[in-house]
Amino acid sequence: MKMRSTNQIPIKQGGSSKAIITVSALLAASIFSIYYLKLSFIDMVMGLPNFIMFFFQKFFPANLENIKEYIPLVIDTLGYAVIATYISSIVAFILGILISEHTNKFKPLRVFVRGFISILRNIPFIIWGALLVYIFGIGGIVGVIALILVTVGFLGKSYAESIDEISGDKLEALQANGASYFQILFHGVIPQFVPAWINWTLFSFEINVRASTVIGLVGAGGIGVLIDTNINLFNYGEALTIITVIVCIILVTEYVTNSIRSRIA
Amino acid sequence: ATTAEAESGNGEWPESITLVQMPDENNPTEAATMHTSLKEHISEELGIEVQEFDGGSYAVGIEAMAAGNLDVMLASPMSYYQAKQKAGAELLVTPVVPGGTEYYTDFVTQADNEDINSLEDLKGTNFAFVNAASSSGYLYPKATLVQELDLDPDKIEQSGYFFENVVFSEGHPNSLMGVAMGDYEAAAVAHQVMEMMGESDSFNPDDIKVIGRTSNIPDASYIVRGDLPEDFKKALKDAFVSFENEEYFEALHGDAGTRFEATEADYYDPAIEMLDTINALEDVQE
Amino acid sequence: MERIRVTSKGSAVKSILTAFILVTVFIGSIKLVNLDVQKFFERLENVPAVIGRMMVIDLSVIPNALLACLTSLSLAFLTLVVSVIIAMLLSFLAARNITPSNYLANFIKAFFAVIRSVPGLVWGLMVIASLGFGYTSGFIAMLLSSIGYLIKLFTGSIEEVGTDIVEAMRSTGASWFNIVFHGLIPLCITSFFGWITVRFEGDVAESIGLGIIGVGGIGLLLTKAIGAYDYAQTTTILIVICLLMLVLEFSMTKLKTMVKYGESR
Amino acid sequence: MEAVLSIRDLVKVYGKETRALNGISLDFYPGEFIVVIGPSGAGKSTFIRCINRLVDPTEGDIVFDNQHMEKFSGRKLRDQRSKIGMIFQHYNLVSRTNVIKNVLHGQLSNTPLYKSLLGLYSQQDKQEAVELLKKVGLEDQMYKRADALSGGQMQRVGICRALLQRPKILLADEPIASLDPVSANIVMQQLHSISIEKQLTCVVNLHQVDYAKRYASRIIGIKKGEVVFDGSPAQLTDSMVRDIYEGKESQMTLQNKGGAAQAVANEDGKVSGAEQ
Amino acid sequence: MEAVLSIRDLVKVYGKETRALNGISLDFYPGEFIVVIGPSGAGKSTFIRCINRLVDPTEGDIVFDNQHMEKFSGRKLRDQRSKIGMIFQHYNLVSRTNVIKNVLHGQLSNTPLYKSLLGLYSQQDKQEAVELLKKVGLEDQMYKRADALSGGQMQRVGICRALLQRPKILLADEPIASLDPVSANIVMQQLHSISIEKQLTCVVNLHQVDYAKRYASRIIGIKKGEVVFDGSPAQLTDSMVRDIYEGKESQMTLQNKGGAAQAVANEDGKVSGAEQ
Ligand SMILES: Nc1ncnc2c1ncn2[C@@H]1O[C@H](COP(=O)(O)OP(=O)(O)OP(=O)(O)O)[C@@H](O)[C@H]1O
Ligand SMILES: Nc1ncnc2c1ncn2[C@@H]1O[C@H](COP(=O)(O)OP(=O)(O)OP(=O)(O)O)[C@@H](O)[C@H]1O
Ligand SMILES: [Mg+2]
Ligand SMILES: [Mg+2]
Repeated sequence: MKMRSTNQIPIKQGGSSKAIITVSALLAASIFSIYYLKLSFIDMVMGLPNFIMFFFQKFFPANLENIKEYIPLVIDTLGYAVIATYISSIVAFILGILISEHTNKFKPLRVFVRGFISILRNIPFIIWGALLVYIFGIGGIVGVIALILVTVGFLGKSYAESIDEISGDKLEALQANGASYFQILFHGVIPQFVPAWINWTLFSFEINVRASTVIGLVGAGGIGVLIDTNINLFNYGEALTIITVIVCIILVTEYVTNSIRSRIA
Repeated sequence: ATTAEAESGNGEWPESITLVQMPDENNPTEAATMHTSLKEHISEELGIEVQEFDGGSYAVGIEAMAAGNLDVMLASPMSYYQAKQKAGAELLVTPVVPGGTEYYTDFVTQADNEDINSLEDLKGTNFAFVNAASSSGYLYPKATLVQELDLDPDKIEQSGYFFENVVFSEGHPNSLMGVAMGDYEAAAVAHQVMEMMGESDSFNPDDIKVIGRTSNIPDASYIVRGDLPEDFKKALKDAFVSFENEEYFEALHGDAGTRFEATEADYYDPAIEMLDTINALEDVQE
Repeated sequence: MERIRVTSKGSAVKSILTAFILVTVFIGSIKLVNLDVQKFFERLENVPAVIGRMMVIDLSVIPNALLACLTSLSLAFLTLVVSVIIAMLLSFLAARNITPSNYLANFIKAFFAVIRSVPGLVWGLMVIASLGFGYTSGFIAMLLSSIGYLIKLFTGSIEEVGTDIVEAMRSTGASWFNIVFHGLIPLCITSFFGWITVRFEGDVAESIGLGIIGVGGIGLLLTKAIGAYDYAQTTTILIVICLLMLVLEFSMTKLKTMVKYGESR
Repeated sequence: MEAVLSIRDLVKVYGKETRALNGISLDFYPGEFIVVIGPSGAGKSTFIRCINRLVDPTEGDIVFDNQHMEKFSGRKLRDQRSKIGMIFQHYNLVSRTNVIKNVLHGQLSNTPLYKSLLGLYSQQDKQEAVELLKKVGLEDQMYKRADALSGGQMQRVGICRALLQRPKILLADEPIASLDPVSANIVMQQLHSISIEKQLTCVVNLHQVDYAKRYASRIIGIKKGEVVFDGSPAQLTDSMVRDIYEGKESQMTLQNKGGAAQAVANEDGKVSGAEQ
Repeated sequence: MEAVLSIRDLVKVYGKETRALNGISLDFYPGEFIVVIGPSGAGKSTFIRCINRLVDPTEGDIVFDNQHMEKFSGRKLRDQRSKIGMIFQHYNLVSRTNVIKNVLHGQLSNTPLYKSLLGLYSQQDKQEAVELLKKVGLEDQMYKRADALSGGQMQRVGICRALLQRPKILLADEPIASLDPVSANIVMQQLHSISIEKQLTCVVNLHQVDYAKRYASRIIGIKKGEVVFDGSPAQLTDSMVRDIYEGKESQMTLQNKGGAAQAVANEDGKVSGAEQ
């Protein structure tokens, strides 16, 4: 048989030169970075015990004295997070639809929106904070806007990714029915999108809870900013308490996310 | 501070030291290159390696000093006190500008607010401090209020005691904008921040009225880890004092005549006493 | 005439109830944090003035900015490479449809939820106290949260892709690693690309925040420009950052489409 | 009689090289029941999907209902599409939505958005949907989610959806591939009788020559993107069938040559059997 | 002869109520070619998927190769599974990977991870993969990505993947649903001849009774999760077939009753035709 003579059977065509080039480029860039930044992996390993020691020596025991005073702050934090999550999930959904190829065939708009939310993500929060304070002064509204800015950039991208994942098949059937753009959107895209939507939205809630540190920086209430203050005052025990409170909120969110997702998947 | 003790026990000089600059309103973008000249100078004088970083948080710096990872840093009176308690820090040198500089905090309100004209009038207002850990934005103005109006330092933040309500704006510019736009009736804002924001047109100085000020806050000083060998600290001090790069001082302190001068051990004492009157030092234990 | 329902019995009640709860929570939150919407609209008139003030540039800072960008980018890149490798492994352990053990999956998810919720300052403090100042510390501080984020993002994507591939490969007796490397990675790789870009931006943004713990780069430069109220420099640095990130975003999108529809080999 | 659908020189090129359709010209008349047969990869699916523009043809004219399909877009295209029902090989249901809603999707183009969102389809539509579901034996699964159905059940939902459109022409891409023979026959018969009853033109891709012969009023053979047969079932001789599928045969290994020939013979045997 | 696979009292309940399998007991012997038929929703897919534990049975024993499948997990389960080939109704290929790699996935369980990652499958495996692909006429598509193939082509890749496992038993869930008759015949014939050649037990779900009769050495009829027929093709009489699919018929609307009966009659006609 012919097979016998060709003893090499490649399992892909065109050789693997592309993969080799990619891998070596990545490797070269990594080595350059390590060299350029003078990273020391020995230091990292050596520092590990100190790192753990520091945590247990300084932060423990947690200081629960003021825990009652945190309750209104926790509620504030949750309030801001809820409002910001609602608004940004709506805004981000619209943007997400405009970014996804499946739902927006008009390329220039796609590129524009993609660039827009990329800028939202890439301008650091301190800048947004300064801008917002100069425009709106100080207070809750600024806090909410700040949170929305933090979230929309991320959420818009996440939504778009998930909408892209929803296969074109189902949309095709509705298309063939003569359904309008919005009908395809509401009857085809959205039902399929629900699990991902819940996942990302609750993740953005988590981001918003965590971001209560930054909204403090524009003068809105919330508990996160107390972590920085307490650390700067060397009250590690109290900082640990606040971190624990935030961690609990986030773990509950994570738990809710997972259980809703496994129920409706 | 375990490693530090081991190092200093036999009085040997360290092989390298780490110097950390702290955020300072007058650090321009070129500061990175400027600081390099200081670093090189010290390195030459002492014959050891000097590493120089820009820090952002006093707490991080002080913990790093306590852990022996940082040797010299720029500090305010409060952070010096904390560093002394936590890491046994000592004062080293202070940059002294020929004409003398004045750092202080203003109490401000809206220009058209007829009701508030002095510190007493602040009673019953909505007032903004910067942040509970800030010297110029909280500790000094609070001490001023306590001393001048004879208030109980532990109750100032309570609503209805003196102020109607107290908020922490988390930034001098935030406080200033909050007052300019009428979100608060009054606030304590570092004078220097006001000047800089005015120069950059960030707000209209006509919107704001100054109704009082704190006493002068001493200049920030370099502090050094206390458990280094005495002769090393001495040599380090000399190295700073002998630094005469005029470009450097012009860029950083706005006056080519500025020089580092050795800091007296009691330089910060008045300031620290003042902090003590508002019980700010209680929490800082070893 | 008999009424024909479109949804099963009780599901309408359920939807109304859900909607009601969602709206109540939203309104409750707004009441709670005292949003002054009127003030917001009044102050919108400040927008042109503030934006106008930002509209200046200072080209002299560009060389410095580019150099600092190189530093930030190499730090972000290195963090990314390491965290992508670690996060990939862990996220396959944590994804519901492929995890070897649900307990392990939940543990990983919860553990990194905790890691994500510890603020940057706390990491910075602990890392610097144990490792000292420098890029090594910056690397570690960024690595942890970067892994935390990527795991969340990756597991989301893995859980979204079809289980039929897992099924087919399982039925050949393929091991867990085989299913992951030969089945899921080729399937998920495009969405991973998307997340990697998001996280690269996140790492760059974080390296900006790391100015606090003495890590240089574009972040420090920016922080100083802001601190000095130098709008021209701030705007210029921002433009540099945004341009850089836009280039990155679009080249990654390009790469993604190449992998997705790419040459059939 | 005037053609409902008239196709001229249809060409579809995928990517740079794959010529899936290579110049197809056909006229379809009202009430015709057309079955398209051809080997795997011949371009049957592509052909059917070009008709309602799910695939954009590279060249050629498609005149449906006196209008040039290939020129439309937006609202006009949707209106045209709503007159063309389609049944998919892989059902293409919205898997997280229940059965009756999936069927009602067939009437989306005639229902304002807000009504469809609130589930306010017209009573007539709902009634018809329920009747269609009953017809295919799914009345018990009406409120189940589409992804909890077996393959065959899903396909029947897809058929109901297409019929609810009350289309002028019905396209079907291997509609009975996953059905058991009884269901398959019933579905084909329903399509057939609807086609006669309402003078509805049906274009159905099939792999089963016997079904094609049994139900079609006209059979079209496609091979390598070209029409190689167009005529009544009676005209489709055994040698014709062999011809249509021939390319495949020679693709098979030599070793299997005998087997393949045998298979085609069997096939023919079966076909003629079904003809009895 | 000893049974390769022996199933006792197999029950599968989905959710709380759907009893997909309702106590099935069967023994399969080496070299048997078993075709499972039954109406849509009868539980055929569920049955086949229980054998290699893609679906975990609710109750019952599955003894394969003298070992209790239902007790295994981890490495042991994988070893068992690697001896069971499976062909899926919807192909289940890794769409972004090329054809030959998809086929080689069949040998993953015998290839160390680092080798498979570097593409270092054994020469023998690669050779066999190429030969299998040639057999089904796909040698030209070897380096195409799986998602660029037509339905029929994909299915053939899936079959190659299963055969490359060199399994002891081969499960197939409607393997020819999307194939044209010639390919379908060739595939069935290949499965059939491999089954004889290697004494390989094949369990195939089919909807086409004629194919079942032509190829099976034994036919099993499943209805509502229970075995209602088990015997040689010759024993499967026309009335038996009607019986198996009967439930369906009565599910159809009365209006179609005549049509359905007619359909079954046709079906039988066809079957006997194929038998000739
Ligand atoms: N999206 C696509 N991109 C590239 N090539 C494609 C695409 N879809 C189909 N093809 C190719 O076009 C040709 C015709 O495919 P088509 O699906 O129309 O065949 P078919 O007759 O429906 O086959 P089957 O009976 O297997 O479904 C095939 O060679 C196929 O590989
Ligand atoms: N994942 C699932 N969850 C709930 N019910 C299911 C699930 N899979 C199948 N069923 C139900 O179990 C029954 C048997 O389904 P199965 O897929 O085994 O039928 P089948 O005989 O293969 O049908 P077909 O010929 O249409 O493929 C059906 O009533 C179906 O609705
Ligand atoms: Mg097709
Ligand atoms: Mg099935």
